[in-house]
Amino acid sequence: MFQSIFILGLLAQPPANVAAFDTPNDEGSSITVTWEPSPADSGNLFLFRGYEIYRSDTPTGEFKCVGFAAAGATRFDDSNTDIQDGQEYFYVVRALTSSGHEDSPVAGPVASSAQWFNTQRVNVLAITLLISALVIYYIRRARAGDRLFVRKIAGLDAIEDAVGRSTEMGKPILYSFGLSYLNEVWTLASLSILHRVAEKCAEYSTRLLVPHYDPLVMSAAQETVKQAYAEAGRPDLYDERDSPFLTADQFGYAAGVDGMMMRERPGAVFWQGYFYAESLILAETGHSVGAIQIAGTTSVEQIPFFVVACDYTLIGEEMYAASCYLRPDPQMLGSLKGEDLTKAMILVFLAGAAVLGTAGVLSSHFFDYNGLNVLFENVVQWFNTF
Amino acid sequence: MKRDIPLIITFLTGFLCVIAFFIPHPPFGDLQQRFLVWYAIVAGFTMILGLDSLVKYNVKKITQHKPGWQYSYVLLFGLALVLVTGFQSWFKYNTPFELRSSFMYSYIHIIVPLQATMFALLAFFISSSAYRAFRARTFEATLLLIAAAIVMLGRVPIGEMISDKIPLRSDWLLNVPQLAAKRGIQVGVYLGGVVMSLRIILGIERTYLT
Amino acid sequence: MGIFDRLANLDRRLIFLVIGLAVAVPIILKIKMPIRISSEVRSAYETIENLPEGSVVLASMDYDATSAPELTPMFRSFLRQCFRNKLKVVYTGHLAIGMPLAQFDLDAVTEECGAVYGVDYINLGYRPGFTAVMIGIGREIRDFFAVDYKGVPVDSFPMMKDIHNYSDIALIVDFAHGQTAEYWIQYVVSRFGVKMFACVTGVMAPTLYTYLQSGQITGIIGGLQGAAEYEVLVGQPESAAFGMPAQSIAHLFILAFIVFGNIGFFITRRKK
Amino acid sequence: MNLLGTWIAAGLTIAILSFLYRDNPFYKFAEHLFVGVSAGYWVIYIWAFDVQPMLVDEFLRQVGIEKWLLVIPAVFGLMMMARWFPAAAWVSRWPISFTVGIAAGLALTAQVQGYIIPQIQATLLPVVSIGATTAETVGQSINNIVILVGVICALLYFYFSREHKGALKVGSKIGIVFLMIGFGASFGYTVMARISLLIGRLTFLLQVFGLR
Repeated sequence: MFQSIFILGLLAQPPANVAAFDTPNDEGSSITVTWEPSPADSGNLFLFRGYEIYRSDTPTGEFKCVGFAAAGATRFDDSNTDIQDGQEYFYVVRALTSSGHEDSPVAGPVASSAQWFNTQRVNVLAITLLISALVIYYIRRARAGDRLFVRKIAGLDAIEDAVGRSTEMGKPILYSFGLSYLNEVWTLASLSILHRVAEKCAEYSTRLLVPHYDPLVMSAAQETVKQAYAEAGRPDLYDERDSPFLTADQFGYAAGVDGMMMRERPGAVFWQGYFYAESLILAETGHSVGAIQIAGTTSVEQIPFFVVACDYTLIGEEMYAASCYLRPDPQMLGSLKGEDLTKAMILVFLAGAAVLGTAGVLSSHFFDYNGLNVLFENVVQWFNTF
Repeated sequence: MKRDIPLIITFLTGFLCVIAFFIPHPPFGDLQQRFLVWYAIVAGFTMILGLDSLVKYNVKKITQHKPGWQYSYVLLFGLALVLVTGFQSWFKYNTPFELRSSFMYSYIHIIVPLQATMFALLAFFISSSAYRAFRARTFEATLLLIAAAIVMLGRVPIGEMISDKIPLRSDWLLNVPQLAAKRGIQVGVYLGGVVMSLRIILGIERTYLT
Repeated sequence: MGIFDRLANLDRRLIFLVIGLAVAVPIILKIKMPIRISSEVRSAYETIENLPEGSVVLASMDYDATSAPELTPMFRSFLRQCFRNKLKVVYTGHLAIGMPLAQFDLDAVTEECGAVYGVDYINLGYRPGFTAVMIGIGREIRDFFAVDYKGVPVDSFPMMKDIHNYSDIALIVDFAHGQTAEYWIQYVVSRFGVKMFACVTGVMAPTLYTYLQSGQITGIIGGLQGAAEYEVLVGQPESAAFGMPAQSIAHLFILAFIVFGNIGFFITRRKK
Repeated sequence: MNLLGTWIAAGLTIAILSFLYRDNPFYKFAEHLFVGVSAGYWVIYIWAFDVQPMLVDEFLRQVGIEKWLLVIPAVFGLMMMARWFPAAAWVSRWPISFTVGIAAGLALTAQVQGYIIPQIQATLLPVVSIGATTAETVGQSINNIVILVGVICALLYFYFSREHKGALKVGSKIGIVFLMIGFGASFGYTVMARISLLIGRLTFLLQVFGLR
């Protein structure tokens, strides 16, 4: 033990191969410094403390410390605000050993700059463009008059039934967005469904209760209901206070909605939006008051509880499709078709990749041929996000 | 004009966030960062809307003597209590979150037990819904039942006491078929989300502007 | 109504009563059971063990009192592991209502471990609009957290000197009872390439297996069982480990109810 | 003081639990208190962690153009109140468009990069995977096949723009089988979470009554 400390003390060497370069894919004002670890960097933190990084404007000038990297690190991003794009800098990496410190040779000059494209995100760009292109193409075709089909979605046909039965029993309808915010996509899908439910309610003169968790969703929902009532020719039925804000606390909200169900005894309940753990509290209470329940959510964790406790459940994407189904205007149908085609392409791609991968595994195992394996690996690597 | 300006705002902000994702060069990153900060500020103002609605709803209940109107007093009392203690603690300790403050006292002895108990109701509800719904009525329902039973046993020590295969089966169910199903649903959901975002940015989806 | 009809249609209040007792009795009797360590908890534990001394860990508290029984033991074990390995903890959160709750555990464990505020850990408090905050920290943490939870400028604390964005953060640990774990993965792990593991409730855990298999996170500590395993790994079994027997027995009773329900269901159906 | 607090907490705990028997005045009291108190708490929180540090403090701290730029989000925030005045209600759409636009823009790329791409990558699996032993080879190959078939069939179930007939019908039926197994497994896992919460609550109550 003493001997090894002695040897390390003697051999304490600076980090080798220090390189400084402009940090790639960034907005400038950042330089990356890399090095190979000092031989003293053995993982023993009593013997080796880490690296200090020094920067200067001139190779011989005054170097000032710009950062510290822990033992074991081989990279440091110097993104201190005083770095000017275009200005040349020099770097030294200092290893802090038990006996003192050792400086590397000077690296540089190097200047930082901003990039115009983040090359690590080519795959994201490609897939985003692919989806966008398909969607826009089908929207155009739909506008041009192509008839596009949407398959039947079970829960949606039940809407009319549920509102009708509730009316017969003289009971109100309850609609909840769960814990959705207005800037989330499912909330917008839910607004479409609410519009339809509100139309039906206006038609049957049934009271519609919509308790809220988020004030912005409340505003949008109030407007939606008001508009649907107006379109159905019953603006007189609308009462803003039937869709009150309760609280922005998850279980405060659940307690409030439960109480509302126990006292108002709705005949039909719609759970459409994003739900967390309160899903089952709500759905079980809904069941105990004997309401028909139609749920729809994209929160995969909660779908099982709705499936178990409700009469109908729109599973995940079905909720988005529902908003297209209910408002079958060409643009919505077109985008749904584009989405489906993307899905089809993903499926074909997955199947193709599986064939390629299998061929790769078999050919390298039985024939020692690695070409297909390498190709498959490259395909997989293309999907790296970092 | 009433309709176009909001659509233009949505398009510009949405498109900027997409651009800033791909182009690191200034000014996009700075602009996006500024917008994100603004967004956080704007979100804060929604509390006024919420408060307004909650108070109006309960005041109406009280003045019109709707069923259960007495309880609206409890609600408004709770609201006032927290607001008063909150600002009082703020004034006294310079932050409402000083653990000795009256505000934190109400947090710990009122909000925490209420939240926790409300959540704990789930233990009962999940048992009754499992009992009611897990009937082997159809082939699919039977699958649901069996998978649930294996995982329920596999995740607790007693499962391993019965047979050391149970935790392994349960882990396999979670890691393989469960994972495949979730991934299938989620890829669909996220694709739907991407397309919906696209529709919003392009101004096709405008339900939020009704 | 025959016995089997009754078996198929038990009053739910009877079920409530039995489940209540199934949980309460083992707690009162203090029954003990052994705990098996699963691979996803072990790999989470090892992620922290493998961090070099002085690394910064960002802990995000995204739960409230409702899931405290599951997440508090994880948080306490996490803090103990970090301070034992001389790591620095930056603590923030996206759930306004839960933050002070974790503060109690933070205070208790830091006192126990002798960790110093501003040197070993810092509490940045909460900012609304979580995706904006998550992405924003990728550039400069001070754009959102110029001050800590008590309004003290963060630059006055020594440990914040070198912390600006994710390149200064070695690991993110999210304590979540909701969607935030997925947001962290999608908005931060993928975009900025930071390591992360998740401490989540039993409900959230199954979804996260997809991210574990795809390598986006390094581990999952899920539910009370996960918490108990983590407590055992860190070497201080507390509330989670002691709760497991009640858990086991309650599960058995629920299964028994399902079995009774099915027996009743089949026999009455055959009669018809 | 703490003793009082503990008994308040215990009383509220019991009041909420009484809902299991049926709706009653104790539950109604606790419910309304809960809604009011949590809304108040939320207001204080938003003020303390959002409006105060990000708007008020920043406005006082900043100088020059930076100071006055902060007026924009403040005005946007106030514009949301325009819906109280029907004639000017349309103004409230501006801040809403702003938040929706930002969220849509962020979500678009985040969902592609954060979910779709890595999850497709993780599903790029060979049907045969050769391990160290035969058992491992068989095991891994089965897992790969199950994941591939599961993902593909589950996605087929969500194919909307074509009638589910023929191969699509078979695929989506298999998809449903996977969905059901997945839901069952999730449900089973969640039972654990829910019981844990009850353990936490009952431990508290039993402590108050000195039974633990």
